[in-house]
Amino acid sequence: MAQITMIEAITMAHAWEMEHDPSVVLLGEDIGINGGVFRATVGLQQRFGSDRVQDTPLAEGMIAGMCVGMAAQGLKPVAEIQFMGFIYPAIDQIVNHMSRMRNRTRGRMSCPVVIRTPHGGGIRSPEHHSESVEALFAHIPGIRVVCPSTPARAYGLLLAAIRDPDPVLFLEPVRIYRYAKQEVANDGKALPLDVCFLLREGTDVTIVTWGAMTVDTLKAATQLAAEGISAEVIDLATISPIDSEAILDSVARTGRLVIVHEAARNCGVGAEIAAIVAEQGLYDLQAPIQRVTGYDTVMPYFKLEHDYLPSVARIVDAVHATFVD
Amino acid sequence: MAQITMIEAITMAHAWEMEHDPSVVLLGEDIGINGGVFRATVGLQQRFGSDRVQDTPLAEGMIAGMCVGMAAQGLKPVAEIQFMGFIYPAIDQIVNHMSRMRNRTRGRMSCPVVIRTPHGGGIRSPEHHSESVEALFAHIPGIRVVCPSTPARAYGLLLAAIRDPDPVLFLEPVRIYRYAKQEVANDGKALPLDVCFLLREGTDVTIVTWGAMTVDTLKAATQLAAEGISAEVIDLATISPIDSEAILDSVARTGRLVIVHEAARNCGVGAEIAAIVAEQGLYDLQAPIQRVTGYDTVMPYFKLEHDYLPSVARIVDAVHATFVD
Amino acid sequence: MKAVAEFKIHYVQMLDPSGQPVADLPAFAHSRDELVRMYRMMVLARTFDTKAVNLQRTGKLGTYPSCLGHEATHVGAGAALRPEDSIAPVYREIGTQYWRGVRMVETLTYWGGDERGNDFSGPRHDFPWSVPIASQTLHAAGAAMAYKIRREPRCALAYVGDGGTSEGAFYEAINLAGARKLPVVFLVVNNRWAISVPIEQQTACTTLAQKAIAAGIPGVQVDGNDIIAVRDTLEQALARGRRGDGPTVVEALTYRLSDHTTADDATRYRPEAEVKAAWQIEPLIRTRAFMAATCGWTDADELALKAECAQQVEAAVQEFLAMPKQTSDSMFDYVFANQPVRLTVQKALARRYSGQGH
Amino acid sequence: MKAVAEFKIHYVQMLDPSGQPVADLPAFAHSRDELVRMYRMMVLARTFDTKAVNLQRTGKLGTYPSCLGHEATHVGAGAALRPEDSIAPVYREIGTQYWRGVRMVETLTYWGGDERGNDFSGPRHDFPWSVPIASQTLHAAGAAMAYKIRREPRCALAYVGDGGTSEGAFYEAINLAGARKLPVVFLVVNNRWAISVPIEQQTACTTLAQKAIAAGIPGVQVDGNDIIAVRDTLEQALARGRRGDGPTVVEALTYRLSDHTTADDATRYRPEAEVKAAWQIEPLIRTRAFMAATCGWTDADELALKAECAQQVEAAVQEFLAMPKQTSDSMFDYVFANQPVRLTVQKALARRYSGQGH
Ligand SMILES: Cc1ncc(C[n+]2csc(CCOP(=O)(O)OP(=O)(O)O)c2C)c(N)n1
Ligand SMILES: Cc1ncc(C[n+]2csc(CCOP(=O)(O)OP(=O)(O)O)c2C)c(N)n1
Ligand SMILES: [Mg+2]
Ligand SMILES: [Mg+2]
Repeated sequence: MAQITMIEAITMAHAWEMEHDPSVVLLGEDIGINGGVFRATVGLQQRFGSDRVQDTPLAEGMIAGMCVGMAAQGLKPVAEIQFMGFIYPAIDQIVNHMSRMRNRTRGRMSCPVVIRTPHGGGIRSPEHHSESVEALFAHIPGIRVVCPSTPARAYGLLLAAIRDPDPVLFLEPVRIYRYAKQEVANDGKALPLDVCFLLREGTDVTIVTWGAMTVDTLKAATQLAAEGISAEVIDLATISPIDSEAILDSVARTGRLVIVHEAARNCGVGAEIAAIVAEQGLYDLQAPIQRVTGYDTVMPYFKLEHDYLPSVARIVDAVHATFVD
Repeated sequence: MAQITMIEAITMAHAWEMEHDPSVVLLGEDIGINGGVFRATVGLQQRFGSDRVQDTPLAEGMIAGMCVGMAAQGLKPVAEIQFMGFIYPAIDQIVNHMSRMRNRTRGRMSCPVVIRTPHGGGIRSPEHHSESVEALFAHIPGIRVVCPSTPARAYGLLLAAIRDPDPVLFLEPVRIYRYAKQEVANDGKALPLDVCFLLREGTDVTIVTWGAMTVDTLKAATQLAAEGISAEVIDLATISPIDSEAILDSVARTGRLVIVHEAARNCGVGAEIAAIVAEQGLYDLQAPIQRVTGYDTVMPYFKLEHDYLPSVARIVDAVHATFVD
Repeated sequence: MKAVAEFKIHYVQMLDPSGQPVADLPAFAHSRDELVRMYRMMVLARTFDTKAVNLQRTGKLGTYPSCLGHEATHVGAGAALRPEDSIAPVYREIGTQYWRGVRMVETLTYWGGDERGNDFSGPRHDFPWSVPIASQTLHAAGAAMAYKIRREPRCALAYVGDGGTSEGAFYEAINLAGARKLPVVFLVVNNRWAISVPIEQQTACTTLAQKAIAAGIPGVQVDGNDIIAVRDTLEQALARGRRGDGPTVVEALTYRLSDHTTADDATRYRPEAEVKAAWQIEPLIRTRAFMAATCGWTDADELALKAECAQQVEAAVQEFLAMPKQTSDSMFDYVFANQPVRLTVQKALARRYSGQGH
Repeated sequence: MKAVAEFKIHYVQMLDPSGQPVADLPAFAHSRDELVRMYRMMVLARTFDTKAVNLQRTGKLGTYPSCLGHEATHVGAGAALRPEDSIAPVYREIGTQYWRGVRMVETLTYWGGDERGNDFSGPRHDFPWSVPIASQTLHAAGAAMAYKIRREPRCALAYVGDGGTSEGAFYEAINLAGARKLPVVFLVVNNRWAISVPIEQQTACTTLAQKAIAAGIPGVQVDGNDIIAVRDTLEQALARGRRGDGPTVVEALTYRLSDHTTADDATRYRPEAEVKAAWQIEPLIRTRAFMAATCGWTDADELALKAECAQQVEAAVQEFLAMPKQTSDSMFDYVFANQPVRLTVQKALARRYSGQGH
């Protein structure tokens, strides 16, 4: 088994599923001969033909609307939105149709669609290219929101997303597309949706995070360990619906909760996690919850993006704060 | 002073401001001779002409994008989106331009725009006509989200919204458009944005809510009072940015927090309020926070909408629950 | 200056408003059976429509959008389609749907505020009603893409109103359909009004068929009150799609004789004279006149047909009124195929409070 | 079948690729001063562009979208505009912007990852760069609406790429502009590629100018490598707008000689021969040849101009490199005019951690 990056794992998952399920069709801007601007679909058009790996005209609302129609007629579309900042024109189709076709028709029609899109900042991109607005979609009933944090999880979760009978928004953290290589077996085994992954066991504080922020969070946990603070790190993985049980269990053991995400704080997914614990785990809390998040500002253009993104120092300080009060 | 409904107060505020500020221009679908499907702009085209009260072609993204262009060139557009379920095509312009024009240009250009839209369900409307997705916009930096709960507050807050130098999403709770009449002075006085309104003082529990749910919440508070539970009821009014101080102060006094909103629970605005208190007011809490919200389902078509909307009984039970634990 | 591209938009009419043929008629127009089938469906749609408006007035239905005046366009489309084709309707197209097997009780269920009305017993592959204007045009294009990829000789048909042609989604759909030569037909139902906004305010175009030019595909205008012309034009467009020759925009010129919906009052914005004039050219009169002239349709036939339609509608109404309401569980059971724990918990909660709201 | 509407799309060219006039030339083409002004700006844009690409390669800039090959279209537009008009650019239009007063250091600041680059010292009423494709077409239409309401004789100019014409926003903008007769011109810069997608995959249209027909407005195609034709065509279209005669779509046929941006590698998807052929018809060669033939432009003139441009670009680069970075406060200070407490608190927090990220 070769060591591969997350982006390679994503290509591999696509290829596996296309090989085994002829109803899987890829569509998106520049995903064909160019293989996608991040090369997630490289080689797939050559291998599966231009019916099954389609470059589309430049229109995200169109891509989402086509997915609805294709899925309702028996295909499994996997669409790429080139950057999350360009998903907004697709929201109408996602909210008003894709996520509620099953409900609206009492199960007569459904939309087994995956929408993949790069997530987050940190790679010196142009304006509008560093968005992390998972909260918008987490608020929408009827669609799952998933975000992997390693090559292996990207492979397994993407397979699960494609096989799921309902729509999944699959967020790919650009900062770690090529961050750390990992051995990933190309065995077609999906990972479960709707559950968290425990990245590191700990006893003193629970830190919940996802996507690229897992890297900084794990670094913070290492630093904290050196000080004698044992942090449990949970990768949310499926951002919606949230695996509350896993989080509540962990907080019941540690008594402290820190949530880390790069999206803006206000009404971010961190708020939901905090609310769940304030409702169902309040008596377990030995200290106020801490959120370490992006600020309630526009994601700055890249010169200042690292002033915006939660740093290891901020995470460590937030954990410290749970021991001060 | 005549007793007027909320919808009449909205018409009155428009007329006052158009009279006093020639840069105010109204646009939307059917707002002209028809006066809007809810009659919010009735008589205004006759009075101010069809340059200043414009029926647009049917395209919400176009409406929002036009607002950006008009506002950046010195007008103050006030747009109506006919129902909140049709705001989705406008999100791209709202997020990528309207809410960040000031920031992107370091203050060179700005977007003093008001987008008004009916909010919520409960009036036997067709599919997609009963949405309450304020959380999507509360997560977006650079735009205020406001929702009045009485005719007087609708008048004062709409004036404030139009005068604000930045974009405001103004949500109009359809269930109480014509619910209770009130004397409203047509004096051009705006109410402050960014602050809550105290609807009822109380000592035992704080209930935070907004829009049409204030009615059911106040009913619940009356029932609770009869049992000897004194509920403080706060109308959030400006949903984003949230007036945390007022909420934290109240919880510091009452020790209990219940949040009521009709939007879906997951990543709703209630989560943010709960999170703020779990961070900054944890030690004031004598019981777990309770959220009484719409379910994480598609807003049902109208036969079941009252099974979806939080009822007085649910609110009362949630308050009770804060005394059980 | 050299001309690098030229375009023409043609207009098709076969029966004039009085029922006189004004062109060579297609074969089906010479068949009494076919004519009766089509006319019967137009009368049924109108009978149903009148009843539905009344049911709304008495509180049995919610907001209802009448199809009054659109019968030739909708039924003509129904007759042109094959069962294996699919449609993506907006909210008035019962004339097509009943032809294809949707039951009247389903229409009532839907406008009665109940999602089961979208669970057509008729063509299971037809899309449900689509309230968000123009969004359905992309679904039809997506369906066409599925047929094309699977090499099935099927065609999708999307409906869109004159107002709907202002939405970006419509152009995105026709452009994509053109670029990929998809088997799809876009039927622009130009009834001159989008609620209170007349077509002249919606666009500077003199025809809506010419919007097709922006997609590099054929556009044709047809008299939408002339069921012979509608059916014939659509049969050709659908056949073109099934053959793999690509999409077509068909603009049907008709008129919304009713209010926009039962929640609307068109007298606020629409001149009475215009409506009166539109009644002169409505679709049923001319079809009946043509049938009387060419295949002996009598007043007795007419009376019998109306009675039969009234009876069918009444049966559907009774079935509708007898239907038990969905339980609160139904809110939860179709959100996902695999229900997350969170929803299971909420479902139990909802049961506890069900019926207590109002 | 009767034709109810007919349309033609014309093509305008004034200089052929070798610089030979192929039509009657407008007055400005007989003025040496005007020609030198335009040519100088094209050379400046190209000089800047080369430098910017190099700065990106050495890490001083982020992703940079080259304007190589678009100079005639962009500078022609700049020359056609009046200062009080406004533009809504995409991301390559420095040829217009420098003409209008934007400074090169601002372009560098922008692509260097700093919002101050959108705070043009030039025309304060011009829109900033707009990365979300086609969204800016609506801003220009909105600006035009403002001018129309205030009865100002100004015209807005929106740029959009060939790829951009597939986005619904573009059609919504042209349709609205037509319906309200707005003073706006839509300049479709057809450089044949949208990243890796060629125009043939984007649409079935043979011209993009014909998209105008869907809005009921005039559309015209122009040789976008011919600055005389571009300027003349746009001058007429802008004058039409200012006069109150409504909008125009102008399609400029040009070619993206560079990669899409510095993050792209066009050799992955684009035949070398096509690029080679495009170099034969690029805009600077023909302008220089025409000037040499008609107004004595010499090699010495050329050398002097290039030296001057290089020096100006170098000065801008030095100014850019010397600019102090924004502080973390700048993230907060422009979100709202009236800063909410929440942001004031976060601003203090951000100061504490500023510079610690990476
Ligand atoms: C996206 C969207 N915006 C607004 C509405 C509200 N609305 C419902 S019908 C309608 C007018 C539609 O006009 P047209 O497309 O001509 O269809 P018609 O009703 O005439 O059949 C409007 C504005 C909607 N349903 N969807
Ligand atoms: C809404 C949106 N979708 C996708 C992108 C990513 N993107 C940037 S440029 C581009 C191609 C644009 O092509 P075209 O409009 O022809 O302009 P050109 O780059 O050729 O000047 C794409 C897909 C974007 N910026 N905005
Ligand atoms: Mg209409
Ligand atoms: Mg291009």
